Amino acid sequence: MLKKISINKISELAAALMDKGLLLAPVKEISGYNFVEIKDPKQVDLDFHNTIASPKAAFFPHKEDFIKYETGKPIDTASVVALNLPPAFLFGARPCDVKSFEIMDIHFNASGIVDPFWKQRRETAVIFGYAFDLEKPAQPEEFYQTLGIGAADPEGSDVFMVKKGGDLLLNSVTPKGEKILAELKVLNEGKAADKKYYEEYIKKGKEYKTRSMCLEPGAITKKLEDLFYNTDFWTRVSSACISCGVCTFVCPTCYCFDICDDTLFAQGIRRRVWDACMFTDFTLEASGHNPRTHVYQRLRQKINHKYSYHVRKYGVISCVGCGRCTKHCPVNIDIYSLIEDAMKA
Amino acid sequence: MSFEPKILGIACNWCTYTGADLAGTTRLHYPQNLRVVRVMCSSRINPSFIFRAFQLGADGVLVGGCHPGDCHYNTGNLYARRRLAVTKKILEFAGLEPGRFRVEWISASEGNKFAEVVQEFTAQIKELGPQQKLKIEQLQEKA
Amino acid sequence: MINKNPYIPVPVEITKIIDEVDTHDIKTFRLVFLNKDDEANFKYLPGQFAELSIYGKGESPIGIASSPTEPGYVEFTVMRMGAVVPGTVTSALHDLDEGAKIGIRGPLGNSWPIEFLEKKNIVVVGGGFAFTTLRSLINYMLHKDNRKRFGDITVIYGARNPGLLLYKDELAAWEKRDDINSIITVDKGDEAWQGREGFVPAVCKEVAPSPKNSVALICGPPVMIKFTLPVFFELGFSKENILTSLEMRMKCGIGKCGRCNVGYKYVCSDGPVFSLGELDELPRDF
Amino acid sequence: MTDFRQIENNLKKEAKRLLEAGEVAVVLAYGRGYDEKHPMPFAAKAIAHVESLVFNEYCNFNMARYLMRYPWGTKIAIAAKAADSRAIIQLVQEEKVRREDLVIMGIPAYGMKNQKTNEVIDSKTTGGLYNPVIYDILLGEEIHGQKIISPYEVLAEYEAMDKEERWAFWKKEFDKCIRCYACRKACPMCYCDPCFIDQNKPRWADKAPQSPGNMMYHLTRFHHLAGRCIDCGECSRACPVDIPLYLFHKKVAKECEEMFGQAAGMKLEDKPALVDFRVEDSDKILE
Amino acid sequence: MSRIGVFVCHCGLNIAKTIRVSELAEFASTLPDVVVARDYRFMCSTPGQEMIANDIKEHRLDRVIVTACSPLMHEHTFRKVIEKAGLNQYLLTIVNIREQVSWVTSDIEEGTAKAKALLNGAVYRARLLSPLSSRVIDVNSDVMVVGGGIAGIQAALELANTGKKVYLVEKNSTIGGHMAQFDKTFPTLDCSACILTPKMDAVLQHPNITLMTYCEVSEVKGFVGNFDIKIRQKARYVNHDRCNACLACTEKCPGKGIAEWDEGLVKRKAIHIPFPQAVPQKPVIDREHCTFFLKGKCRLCEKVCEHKAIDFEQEDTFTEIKVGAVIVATGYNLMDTKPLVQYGYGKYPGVYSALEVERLFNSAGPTAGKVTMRDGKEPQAIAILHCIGSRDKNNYEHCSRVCCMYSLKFAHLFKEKTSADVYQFYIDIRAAGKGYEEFYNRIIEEDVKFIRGKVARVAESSDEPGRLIVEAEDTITGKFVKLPVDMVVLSPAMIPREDSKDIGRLFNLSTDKYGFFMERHPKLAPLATMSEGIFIAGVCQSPKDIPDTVAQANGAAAEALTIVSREKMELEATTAMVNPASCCGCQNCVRVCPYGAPSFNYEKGVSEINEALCKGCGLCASVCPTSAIIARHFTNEQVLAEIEGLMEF
Repeated sequence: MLKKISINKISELAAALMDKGLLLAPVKEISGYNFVEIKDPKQVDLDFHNTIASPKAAFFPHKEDFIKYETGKPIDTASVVALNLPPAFLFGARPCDVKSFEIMDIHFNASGIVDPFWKQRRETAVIFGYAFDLEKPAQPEEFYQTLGIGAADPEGSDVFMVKKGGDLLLNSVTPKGEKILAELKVLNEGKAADKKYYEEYIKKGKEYKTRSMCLEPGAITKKLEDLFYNTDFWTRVSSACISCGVCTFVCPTCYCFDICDDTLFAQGIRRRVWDACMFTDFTLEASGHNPRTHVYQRLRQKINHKYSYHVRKYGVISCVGCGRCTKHCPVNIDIYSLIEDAMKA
Repeated sequence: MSFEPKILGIACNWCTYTGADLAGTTRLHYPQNLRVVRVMCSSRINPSFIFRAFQLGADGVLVGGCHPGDCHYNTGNLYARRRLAVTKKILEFAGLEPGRFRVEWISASEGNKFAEVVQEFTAQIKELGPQQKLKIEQLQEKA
Repeated sequence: MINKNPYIPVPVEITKIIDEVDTHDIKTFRLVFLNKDDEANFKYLPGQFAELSIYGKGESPIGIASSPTEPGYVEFTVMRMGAVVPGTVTSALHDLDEGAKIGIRGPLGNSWPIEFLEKKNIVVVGGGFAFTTLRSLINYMLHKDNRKRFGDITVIYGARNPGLLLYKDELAAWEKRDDINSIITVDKGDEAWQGREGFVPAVCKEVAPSPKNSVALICGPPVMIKFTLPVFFELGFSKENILTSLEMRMKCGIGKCGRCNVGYKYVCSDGPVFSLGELDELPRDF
Repeated sequence: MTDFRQIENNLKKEAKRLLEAGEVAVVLAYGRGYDEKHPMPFAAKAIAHVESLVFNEYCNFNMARYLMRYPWGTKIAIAAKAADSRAIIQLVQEEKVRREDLVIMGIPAYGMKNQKTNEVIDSKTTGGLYNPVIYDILLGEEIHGQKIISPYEVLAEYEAMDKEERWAFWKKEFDKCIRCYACRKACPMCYCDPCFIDQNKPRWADKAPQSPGNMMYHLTRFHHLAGRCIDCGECSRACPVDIPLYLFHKKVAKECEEMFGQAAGMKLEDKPALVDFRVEDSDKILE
Repeated sequence: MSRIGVFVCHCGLNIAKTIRVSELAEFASTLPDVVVARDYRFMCSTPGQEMIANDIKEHRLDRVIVTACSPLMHEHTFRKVIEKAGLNQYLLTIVNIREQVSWVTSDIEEGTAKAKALLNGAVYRARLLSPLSSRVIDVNSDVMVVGGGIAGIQAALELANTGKKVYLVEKNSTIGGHMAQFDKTFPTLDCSACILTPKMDAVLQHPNITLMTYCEVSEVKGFVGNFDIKIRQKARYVNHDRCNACLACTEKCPGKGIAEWDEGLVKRKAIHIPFPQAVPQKPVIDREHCTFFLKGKCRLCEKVCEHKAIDFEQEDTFTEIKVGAVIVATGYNLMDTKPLVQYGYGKYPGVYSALEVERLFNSAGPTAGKVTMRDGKEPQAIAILHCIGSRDKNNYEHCSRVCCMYSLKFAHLFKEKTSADVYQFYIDIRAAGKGYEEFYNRIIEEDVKFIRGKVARVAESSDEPGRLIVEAEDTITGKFVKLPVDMVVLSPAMIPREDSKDIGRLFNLSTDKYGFFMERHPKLAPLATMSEGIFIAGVCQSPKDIPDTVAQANGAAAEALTIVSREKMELEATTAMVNPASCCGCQNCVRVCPYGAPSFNYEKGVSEINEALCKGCGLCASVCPTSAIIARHFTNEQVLAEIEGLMEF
């Protein structure tokens, strides 16, 4: 089902979605765009390239409360924080970010114990994917082509959106998407020309150039395994790294978290909070022992996790080439160059 | 009911705390809004104690130490003076009312000064009203 | 509502606390489930662990020390962690009294591979505090319904001194049985000590268990492991037949939080029990 | 001012000479990044690395950040612009490095730009200086005659704000914080490991990126850097959500300079102001 | 988790009048971890104490909170109580609801509310308290006494007589100090040398005293019970082991130096003993005035010395000693009055300083005890000026305490030895001491003239050349006095030794604004200092007369003895410690500690704290950015928890 709406009426669409549930959409903030929960439909702004942080927080918020309790009270007075979510709409996610949800699904949803929070959020959400603007060149940091992701890949979205001049074309990809498109009265029917434009756009998206190299998961895994003990290599590539958490926090596929108890007077909450393998205390044990004390060990862990461990464990590279880590790295470490380097080493 | 502020006092063991005791011994009455924590020296005060106190809902924080030169540990309060001065500037620039944080040198013999300072400071805090900027209203749940 | 949320602990009561060692920093806690359903759901095998949880303090992953053959409770032997600053959860646990109620989340991780062990001779080597899940296994194997499923059982257990041996009553009971060969040693005895003196690797060499149809399960401090492994290699044990249990900083215990990996394996969900063969495939450095 | 290309050549020349002569084991300067606009901090340890050295208007990095990564006593050559040289002085004061182990390659420069915004940062975060305070070698000619702007001039707007307005401003800024800790990790003075905020005993603040914890983290960090911040602005440039931390640091630095009569990182023989005192310090500072 | 007992005291009505104590106890029992809460009329009474002890046993309490008077009153009492009942004493918390609540309010609502808040804070804090134990260290039984004046001599003898080994360190070549310069002592007028020299000799002879003259302390390390001290023996150029004190050398020596002992009134030889009764009575060479050292030729002393004791090659040597306690008795100087140009000292030969006059009276002095002035004449009129530089806002505000009395003594001696008229210019006469007022009265009767008024100026007489005019306002008559005299005696301020600040630094003693050493407490610990194991005696602490000095010396000896008579001692338990895992190596602690307790271990890259030096102020903990320093009993966690508890209600 193909629908359309004029981009300058986007706030009407937003309002319609807000009537049905939570709407997460790109909003221009002081320092750039981000997905935020929309309070005012006028906030929604599709004139962005990509957001600072990835939209993973829609399903895996920075902070998730598990249990509320009061210290000094009997243990059975603790209450599990209910997770009754209204339907949510993630509006405007770029294809590479949509791809990241599939990768995260494997970890949270399809292996071993299922993470109930991720699962429920994923199930209740409708994803409106949004093709990159093919007229404009890719950002220098981006390299999703390397990971086999096109600039207009609709896979993974429930509804996929393409910009056509002043219009936004919305095509349903899944039954869930079809259902919601059918319900949205603010949309107009797409014409045959729109349909053609849409299909060509998707095709063109495959050719859209970002930085690209030939990266076969098995090969990079093997290469990284061989390189594992090459301390010289890791020390060299990590020589600029300052071990902050920017790359992991903006990354769409980083999922490490910490579980902690926060208290105020007698109230307490057990919650999980994002953590980063780049932090020095990430692996610090209660005994005081820390297996990763050097910067190079932490960077090695991060790279291996994405390009080797994840491949060994789940069969896919845990990176979608969105380039956020490179763009926001305070010292301009470029994961793409690093992988290139590793392949050559 | 009128506003009864919560005021945190942090007093050094040797001068201000003893001075506060003296105020008691001489039965000098002052408002009961001040709750004193005893530390050995005003230099023990970590600036984060003060930030935390405001977060926990203190409407004012009063620090008391020995007069400069009279520190039981020779120079503790001279360091404290610098550190607390910086603390005050930080709070001010963050936008907290300057009057909510005060440092006073009160010796062991200045029971009357202690009572006066508490009286005056309490009145000042009442004037300023409840401190709501840094205070954590409740344990933050969903963002 | 989510059923069986894996992050939510269930309540248990501490019914018994045993002060295990002279230094009073290791205690065994016997926990009884407050709800029957929770108990029924807590089906475990030796070698698994659980997250013990104290609200306001946090959680700590602890190996299960009791055997599933002992119904009605689970036991955990906990060391108070931290050299200078005590570990938050373990020290809070140590401050508890019998009757206190805490949370438990589990069972977690894999277990000693029972099926693999069946019909084989079992050599259990333990050092110091790292004996808790081995004790679980020994008691499991010694249970009258299980004993015949396993071959000879040899236990070599050592501690720095007699006061630091765990489960002293059980050790004594094992000595009396003839279906288990238990060898207890200490690095340095005291006046009252009548038993063996000597380091675990040396004792292993002396006892020289046969590798034939045998599996060795080795847990202990790094130094002990370092010197014990060569002894077993020399005796002819293959890497596939030497098992150990790893320790890492864990949080979620279910392979989600991403911190306890060794190579591509998560210790909490893929382990904690690994054979040396499996470990060989993983990086030695983390 | 010597042009950046010439400075780059001089940098390469000197780095080569120092490494060749074995005078230093490592040269801390700037290397090629994934494009012109994104150079990287770079540690040249061999003559072969020298060719990768670059210098352009985006080389903002304060290389003093990396000094502590090398074992005590390692001979290090370090490229230092004005603010960076102050960081080095401050670190020498704090005995984290020894002056005699360093060859400071001073870079007098203006017109340096923020990579993200392309904005010239001279007036904002170079402490009002163009020339390094201390150096062994100069990689370009000293700059004279360039207009000196007080480093504290940008504060006027914020100082003039009403306290309610200022509170609203900072609250909004700190609420953005995602606690990635890039600010502290980019800071040459924040060498603590573990940072107080990572402590478990006591837990000074929640780990979650929420207002109270963010406030505690930033306010305490300002205090820890009081009298030590050398105004390089790395914290603000590192911040992925653009919190103008440098403004607060500047304010604290300004107050410290006024109260204690000493600016951070200006003299090797100074003592960090908050672990020092003078008997004649006035009680006025508490008012 | 914890098992806390709360005990609320009524203190009769002292507390109960403005706090509802039973309500407070009830409130306490609702707080988490509180297993028992009681109130009682007098907690500090025997039944009250027993109640606490019983509850500790019965309820297996592991924390006790006593809600009563100030901890400064009864903390010690209750610590003993819980210690006896088997609990570590540091698991006690006192909540001060008397001095800081019930006595400062009349409103029972307010009082009860505040008491609850304070109690809640205490409960929060109590949960986090940990038992502390004091470390026990071995104590070295030897003592070092620095300064060989009367204070040092007295302290050394007292200690030596108890069997302790004493090192007496003196920087001059003889012991004796200022007292050896005096002729007579007030008010008894007994001869100073007669009472002092036997003591000096006793020091020399005492088997337990190692006398170290011409020595200076160059380094002090360690801490109470275990000081490591380095002493510099200055080169004497005379081998004292060989010298038999024949003093033939001093006769032949051509070098001339200033006789310090005679206040520079005469010259002495380059090789010399300071005065005839010096101890040890062996000479030293004053390098600055020795012809050989100045010109490279002479060596007369070497030639006359039969015992080959002269050794021009001698160099400073260092000795290291270990002691358990130290007594600092470094004495005083008189203020240099030259800068006070109005009194003309140094300008007019007729103006004398007090110590110079002492030497004039002394039979061993430059004039062999005759009062003749620099011009050789006997004065006809003498003015003695009190309070020169002391009790003076522009110079030293303190009263030098002894000037009044020695000025009276001078007047008496002048009267005795000359026929001069003696005038005293005083502000007021301070004669507080045994027999002092009587002495004053006696001098009044000796026809000494007292003029109450501070002298404004001493000028040369224009009429009679060589005579001096003393100008002052007589505040009794209100008239301006211009008195012609021959001799003016100044009584200058007693001030600390010029190197007192250096000595303070060496021993970690603080000094007051003048440079006198600070006692730990002006009333209750006048001899102890902030540095544990280091005591002060005599005028280095403040101006005083001989009896007070001797009393202090005895007191300091007794204090030192309380340390060195023990084989082991307990150290303060509430010290700071470093958690090396969290130390970032910033060394802030090392920079700020007034006691030098933290030091940096470069090998490990972390700070370490010598607990024996730590006084537990907690400064290091607050400057530690990583919270690596744990200030025991006042840890960050404990203080934060207490704040949280105080702010809850």
